[in-house]
Amino acid sequence: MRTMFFTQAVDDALAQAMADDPRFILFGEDVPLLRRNLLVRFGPGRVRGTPISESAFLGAGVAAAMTGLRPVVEIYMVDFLGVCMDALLNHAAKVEAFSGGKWTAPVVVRVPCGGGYGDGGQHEQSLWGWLAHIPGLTVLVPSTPADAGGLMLAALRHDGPVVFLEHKLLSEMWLEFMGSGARRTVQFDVPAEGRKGAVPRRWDPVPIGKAVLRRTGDDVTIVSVGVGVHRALEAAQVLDTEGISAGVLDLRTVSPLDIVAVREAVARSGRLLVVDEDYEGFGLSGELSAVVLEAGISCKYARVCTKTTIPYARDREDQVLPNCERICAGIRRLMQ
Amino acid sequence: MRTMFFTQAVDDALAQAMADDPRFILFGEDVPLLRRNLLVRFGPGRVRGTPISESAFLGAGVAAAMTGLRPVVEIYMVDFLGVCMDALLNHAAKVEAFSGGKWTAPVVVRVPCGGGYGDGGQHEQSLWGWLAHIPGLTVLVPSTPADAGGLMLAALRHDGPVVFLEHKLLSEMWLEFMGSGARRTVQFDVPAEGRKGAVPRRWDPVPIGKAVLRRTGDDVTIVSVGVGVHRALEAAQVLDTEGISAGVLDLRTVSPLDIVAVREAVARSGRLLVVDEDYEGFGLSGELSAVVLEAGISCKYARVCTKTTIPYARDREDQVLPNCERICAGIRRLMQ
Amino acid sequence: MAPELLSLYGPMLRSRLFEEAVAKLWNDGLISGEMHLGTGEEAIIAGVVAQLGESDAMALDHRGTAALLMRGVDPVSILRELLGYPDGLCGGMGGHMHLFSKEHLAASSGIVGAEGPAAAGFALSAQYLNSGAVAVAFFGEGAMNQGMLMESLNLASTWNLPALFVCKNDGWAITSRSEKMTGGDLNERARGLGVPAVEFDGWDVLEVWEAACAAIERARSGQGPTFLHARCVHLEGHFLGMQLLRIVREPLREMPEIAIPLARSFLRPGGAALRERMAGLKEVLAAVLSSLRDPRRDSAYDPVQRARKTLLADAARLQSLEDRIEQEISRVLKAALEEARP
Amino acid sequence: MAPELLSLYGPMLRSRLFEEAVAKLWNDGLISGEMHLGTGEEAIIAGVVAQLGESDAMALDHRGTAALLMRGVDPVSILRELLGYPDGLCGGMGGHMHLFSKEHLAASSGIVGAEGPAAAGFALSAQYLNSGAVAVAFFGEGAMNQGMLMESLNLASTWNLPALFVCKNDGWAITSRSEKMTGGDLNERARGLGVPAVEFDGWDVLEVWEAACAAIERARSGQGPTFLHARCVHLEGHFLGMQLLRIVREPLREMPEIAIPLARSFLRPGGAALRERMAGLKEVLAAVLSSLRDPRRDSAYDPVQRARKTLLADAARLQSLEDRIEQEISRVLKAALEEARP
Ligand SMILES: Cc1ncc(C[n+]2csc(CCOP(=O)(O)OP(=O)(O)O)c2C)c(N)n1
Ligand SMILES: Cc1ncc(C[n+]2csc(CCOP(=O)(O)OP(=O)(O)O)c2C)c(N)n1
Ligand SMILES: [Mg+2]
Ligand SMILES: [Mg+2]
Repeated sequence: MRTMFFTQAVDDALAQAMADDPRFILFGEDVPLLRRNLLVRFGPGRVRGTPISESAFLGAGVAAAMTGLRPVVEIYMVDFLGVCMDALLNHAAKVEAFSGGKWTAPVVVRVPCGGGYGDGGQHEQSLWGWLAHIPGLTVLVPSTPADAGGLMLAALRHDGPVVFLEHKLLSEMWLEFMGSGARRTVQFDVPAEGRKGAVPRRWDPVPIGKAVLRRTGDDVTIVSVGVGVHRALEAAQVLDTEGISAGVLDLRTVSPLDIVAVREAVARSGRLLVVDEDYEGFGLSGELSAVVLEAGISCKYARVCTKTTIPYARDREDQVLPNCERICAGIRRLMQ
Repeated sequence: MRTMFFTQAVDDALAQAMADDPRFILFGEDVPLLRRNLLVRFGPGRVRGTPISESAFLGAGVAAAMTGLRPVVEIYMVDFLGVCMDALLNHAAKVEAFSGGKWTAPVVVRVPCGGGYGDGGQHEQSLWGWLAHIPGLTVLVPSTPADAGGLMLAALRHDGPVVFLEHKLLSEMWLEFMGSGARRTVQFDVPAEGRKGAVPRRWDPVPIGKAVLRRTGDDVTIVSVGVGVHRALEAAQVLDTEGISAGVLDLRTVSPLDIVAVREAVARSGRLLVVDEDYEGFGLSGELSAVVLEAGISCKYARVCTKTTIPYARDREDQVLPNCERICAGIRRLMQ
Repeated sequence: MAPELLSLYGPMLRSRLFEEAVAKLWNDGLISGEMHLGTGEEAIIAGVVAQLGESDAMALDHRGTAALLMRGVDPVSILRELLGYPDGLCGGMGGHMHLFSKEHLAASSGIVGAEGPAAAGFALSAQYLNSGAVAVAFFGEGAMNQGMLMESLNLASTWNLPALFVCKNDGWAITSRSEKMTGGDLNERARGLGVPAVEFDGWDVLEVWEAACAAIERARSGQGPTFLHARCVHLEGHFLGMQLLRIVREPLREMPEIAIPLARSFLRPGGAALRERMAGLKEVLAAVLSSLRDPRRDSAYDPVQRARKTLLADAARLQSLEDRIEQEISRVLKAALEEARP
Repeated sequence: MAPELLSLYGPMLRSRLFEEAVAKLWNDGLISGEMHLGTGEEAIIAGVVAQLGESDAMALDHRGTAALLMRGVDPVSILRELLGYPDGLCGGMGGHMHLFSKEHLAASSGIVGAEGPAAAGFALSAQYLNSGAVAVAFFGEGAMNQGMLMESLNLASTWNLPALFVCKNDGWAITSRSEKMTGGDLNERARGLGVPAVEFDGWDVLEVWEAACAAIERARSGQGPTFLHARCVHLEGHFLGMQLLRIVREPLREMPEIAIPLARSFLRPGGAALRERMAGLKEVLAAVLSSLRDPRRDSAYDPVQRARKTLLADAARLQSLEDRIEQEISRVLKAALEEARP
């Protein structure tokens, strides 16, 4: 078993796929420098820099995917998808339907997301639930290096558009780039298991749409993705000392949801707490409650999400993003 | 009492506000011709055409709203927001938070939405739940001429960004423009009460965030917006003959939700059916279930929404968009 | 070397007759939604598409029918798509503004400007897969104000992509005169994005052919993208049923419906001073008048009529071609309508 | 008539010292997130902002501090914002990239290119409310490839808005050389969007002042927008802690961390032929080398040093100004840090 950092694992899986199949190419702003290790192995034809023109190059990625390439398009932050959503909303997600199922756009959009390092509200959004609203998009949010690499491989093999979200707090690379800037004077609440972990010697795809139970527990099921999974595990440990047994389900894929796993877990525990770093309203947390209710499962329900624009001030940011205390408080209320 | 068509009512309320307050200005593509009746009354300084540059002019609307104007920005269709979401996601919705509450952007984005007339999947989306996911945006979806005018007036007076969605199937103007093109040879399933109705002599604002109960009923609560409300009313009438008593709650505002009204109605009936023309996953229908569950109300739940990209073929479109039969079938299942 | 005019006239006429059939079906209510015809721009499409081969790709706008036809897509399957039949080109899922043919590497979009990124992506595939192929984007002059299209010109330039950006300039974007909405000169704009620009008459198919030939040659030989700027006139206005054109064509029927509310609003108390109101009225009238003055019915700008005039020199050959095409289109129409909807 | 150099030097020095204090606080870990300084572009900001008045508005990018300071925003409240205190400029809600002052009509955005639409909107208010005011957008040359900025130039041109589009061209967009990513010439691009362009040295504050003066005059008198294209050098690179600059400054410490994985990847089986790999390596090295060769430490390009050289002629006056500013900044720093976090 090797161990790897989060982004290192993604790049490693990507490199494996690129070595196996010349159709994979990579582009985005600053990609030549940011993915320099891939550049010097696969050459400038396959690892390209772009102008700051997200609409053009993301749209180009979609079209290139329709004509024989398998592009991985990098966007600097998920927040910036605002300038180029058309390519996902009206093109990537709809080609297959529009063509009567005859044409697909197997493009992977690789994009950092998430907060916890003080970059402010226009640079720390999660938006996975927002993306998942659009039929036709697959949305992946890994929480460990092993899943990150495995899901990247799955994304690369998937026959349709995939948004692959890399949480900056888990990413050794992005956290240095945007958070610490090589300072030793700042510290962030980085989940150790998310940042670095064991990975397989050779990558196999982690199946899309399959959740994984990170912790079993009888009293309540915490469902989450990304950093939220680690916050949930932390909370579960705290609650353990209070005699509350909390299970933690890591969705890994936001769309399509692993409905079966969610229903099974909640049916058993009778309590569902969603931890979602994305905005609370009209997103993942609501969808999970619907999925449970639709199955006729009755449960107690609460959610710990981001309700507002994320504040810049670190202390207030830590209150607005889901944290261990808020999760514990939510569960204690559910237990009453 | 006067009667008016849907878009006529919106324009009338807008004209009233413009006559009262010179800060209201209007712009968008083709607005001089499309709003010619406002143009000849308020002049070309206040009713302006724009290039096909949504990012620039929507963003300009946000900024103009920060500096003393009250712009109404028209976007041709909600689908096209894909090219300019940044202005809403990262600017309009966040100015107030970013400025520490000191600065707001009272811009009204007026935009047609919805399907049912065969324009295809890139031109008939609803997306209100998608917009509502973003904290800081107010999202209005009127279903009658009276509400349309009253909510437009409320939007104009609101001290923050508002997306005002005009369903094309209810709009005499858009339906002619994009649907029939003055043909007498086509027919659409247009809800009569939505298309034309009584309106007050002088407009008063309809409060933002207040739902209205369109029909009382004991067995099940149907919650919807826009055309869905009329489909629900139609279904309720059908079910009446089967001895099922269905209430219909018209949200009118998608964000902020009238949580109290939803909970009250569902607590009483014990059954919630959401009719949502927007996409099913990660949207309004999920949020409503969460709102109910959070209050500890247990209920039976189902939803009739748009699950996929909207097909072009009229008959298949009518199956994919929520219709009377699907609603009836959903409720019958809930009653078992 | 340019081909014989007749060989370009054929596809243009075929497209014209096909679209006239579409217009009829639309008017009869058999086709739903909006309908943007390409009548009047056939020379631009023909002059370019005639030079495309198997691995060349096309990014089409809301007027994609002519290009698909000329590229060889089965006309019956297009018609059945427009009719919404499950065996249509896209299984009835796409419709008029969302026509796709994977086989022909042709993709449409109803989002103005989206042809830019699409063509860039197609061209990237061509470049990377080293196929010697080109990608063509067709769009209107109004689309040149859409950021993603401008970005795409720049991207094509910096990546040196084998792409043609074909701007069909009819001067209108729905009801707006594009010159009022466009700063500077589009050719200069393209050059300022690193793409050489050529402007020419889009109603003269041979002129189009020449310009496209040079651009395609440039692209195939690795010299990068070209901006082809072709003037044209859309004979049917923006889309079928367009009010501005209805007014022009049936003023007596259409004017009152518009004029009465307009006059009422003009006279309504509250609002601007008379001067401002007059300026507003002038703007509305100007749009109607410039529709009236539009050279739409001047056959000099009709690429089909124009080519035909020259071809009349050999009337017999022309006749036989026209007969053949007319027969084909009526067969197509019959085939599309005849078999009952499956 | 241009002002005395000393009166422009003051704000530049003040901004420089302020940002150096910010850099220190950032390095000490008291400021979170990314930190983009404006050191090196002070002359561009000063030359423009010195001419702005009460109703003029500014749309700022990710380097907005200098403009806010020079426009008169309280430096303590900016610092306390960066420190995340509830009594900071934005109550601690905005932070470095999202600084807003309603009072000064100044709004920032971390979205590259968003200054364009913002300035257009501000200018629209000015035009409509007939205030004779102008709106200024500050942005980098990399932003000129963002569609919404290009759209905004066109919008400003067609609406004849009183706007200045100030492009601070440092040649870099994070790690990318902008010339490689930009087709054509930016001045031609602006003109192709209907906006006249003026290019000049952004390290010479009097040159900036002159260019801005003419543009502001144009705007205030209803003649529309101008594109001001100013060359500059960012002394601290893209942002603090930037790896490329670290390599340049501490090659012995930084190189191994980069070189070892790079070499390993270069040698790894599977992948491109050697030629391609070499080309990739060359690209990485070129970026490092052009950072090395970057004229960052040449004081000729440092607007503060440059102005100072001239001002040394009257050393006594200079000294007294510098003393005063230094004292102010240290007072500001103390005030910002001293009162305990409320
Ligand atoms: C992004 C976007 N904005 C607006 C529209 C609505 N719209 C459809 S066609 C059109 C006019 C296009 O004008 P032009 O590019 O000149 O093409 P033409 O119709 O003249 O051929 C507009 C504004 C759209 N489809 N997409
Ligand atoms: C839409 C968008 N894309 C990408 C980024 C990431 N980003 C931040 S600054 C920057 C470079 C900007 O370069 P330039 O405009 O030249 O300004 P400079 O930093 O050189 O002053 C990039 C790519 C962003 N903030 N927004
Ligand atoms: Mg046009
Ligand atoms: Mg730069």
